[in-house]
Amino acid sequence: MTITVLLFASYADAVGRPELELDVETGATVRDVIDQVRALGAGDRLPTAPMVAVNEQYASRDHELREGDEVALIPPVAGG
Amino acid sequence: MTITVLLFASYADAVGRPELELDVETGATVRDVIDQVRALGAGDRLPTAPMVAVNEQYASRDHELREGDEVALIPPVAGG
Amino acid sequence: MHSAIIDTPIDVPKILERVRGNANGATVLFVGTVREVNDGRDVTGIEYTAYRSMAERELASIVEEAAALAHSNDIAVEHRLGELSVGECSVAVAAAHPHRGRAFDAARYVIEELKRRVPIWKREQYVDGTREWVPATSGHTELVDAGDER
Amino acid sequence: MHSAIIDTPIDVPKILERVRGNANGATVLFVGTVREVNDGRDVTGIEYTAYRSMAERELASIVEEAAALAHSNDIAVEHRLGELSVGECSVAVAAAHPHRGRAFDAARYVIEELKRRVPIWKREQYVDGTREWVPATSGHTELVDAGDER
Repeated sequence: MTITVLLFASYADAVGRPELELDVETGATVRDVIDQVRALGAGDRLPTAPMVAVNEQYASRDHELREGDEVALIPPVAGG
Repeated sequence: MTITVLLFASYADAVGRPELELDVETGATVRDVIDQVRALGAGDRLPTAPMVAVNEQYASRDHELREGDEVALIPPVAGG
Repeated sequence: MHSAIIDTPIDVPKILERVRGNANGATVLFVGTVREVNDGRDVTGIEYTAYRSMAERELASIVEEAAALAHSNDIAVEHRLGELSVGECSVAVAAAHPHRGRAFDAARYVIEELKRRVPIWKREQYVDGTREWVPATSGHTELVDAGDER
Repeated sequence: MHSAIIDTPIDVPKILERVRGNANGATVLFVGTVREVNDGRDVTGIEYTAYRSMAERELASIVEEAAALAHSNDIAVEHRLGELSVGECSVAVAAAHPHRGRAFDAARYVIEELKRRVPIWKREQYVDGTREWVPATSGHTELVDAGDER
């Protein structure tokens, strides 16, 4: 199934792009997406357990994904 | 010796004036001034131990007074 | 540092401007205004009076204490006296600091100590035409520290 | 209640106006501004970016939580994105309530949660022409919750 991955700030810089599509197997979790992203470009500069949001809600690494989900890897936030 | 007494807000209303001069004996304390003021007008409506300032500084009832001191009886403050 | 007891409307933007500084990342402002209802009674206005010279001295001391506490001189406070209508500003406190924790602490310290120590009194005017000192004094009640929280 | 992520300068007086009400005796405002020095480095400006749709959603949730906590709907927050110069306002929070304790609590809650949860990032521009994400990411360092206190 296809998952949209969003990258921001330093994570987008490391991977070299702000958005990508990934093919993952049915039953894949957030963890699988992180592993695939860390294999791209300088993706290994990302932490092994970044904060993640699925469809704009914070989610754990065990969160199981569905077709069309939007997975965002969230660098340490620094608003304010 | 002569002491100036300042009264404010509800205390001034109770005694009927905002300021008065009192003759007190040498060695008199804040407590003596309170007792004298409570004997005036409706002064007995004042508490027996109001907050007091001597020369613009909060003082205890045992504070010993000197000629010319300004003693203010301070109702519960309500600024803000 | 700035502290004042004034008889004219408080200029809130100016208070904020007084604590501005490029080293400060955080500014906290507290504004106290006259409420239309207090203790269930409809209020039309409040008259503030003070033991003015002592109030000025206490307010200056409080600002100095807050500055020492928060390690910042960018603290300002003004309290207004006289007749105020509902919605008008009676007090404004501003504190700025590089970091927000200190700015909050300084602003909070100033307003808490002001309410505890500064000799200012208020008399509420009610819709029914009566007036009363706040907190109300009655008979021989032992009047202790006001401690009203507004 | 009001929350917004905006691209234009924050109108602080308008934020204060949004929480005004004659039942409120206390208003607390927090303003965050760009500092000229951070971690010892001379800053000339900051670029703020966000995961905008999620940031809007999180900010709205935070304001609702603060309203429930403080029993007041008079809470407003705006965060600005884009390039800001030193001294410019990046965030403003206002909270009003009949009593000051709740107003302070609500304003503090909003800014603390915003800094903890809202997906906004900043890149500082330094006097020497370099730029860096804050906090700086380096090598394989495990990046945990920012928790920087400004």
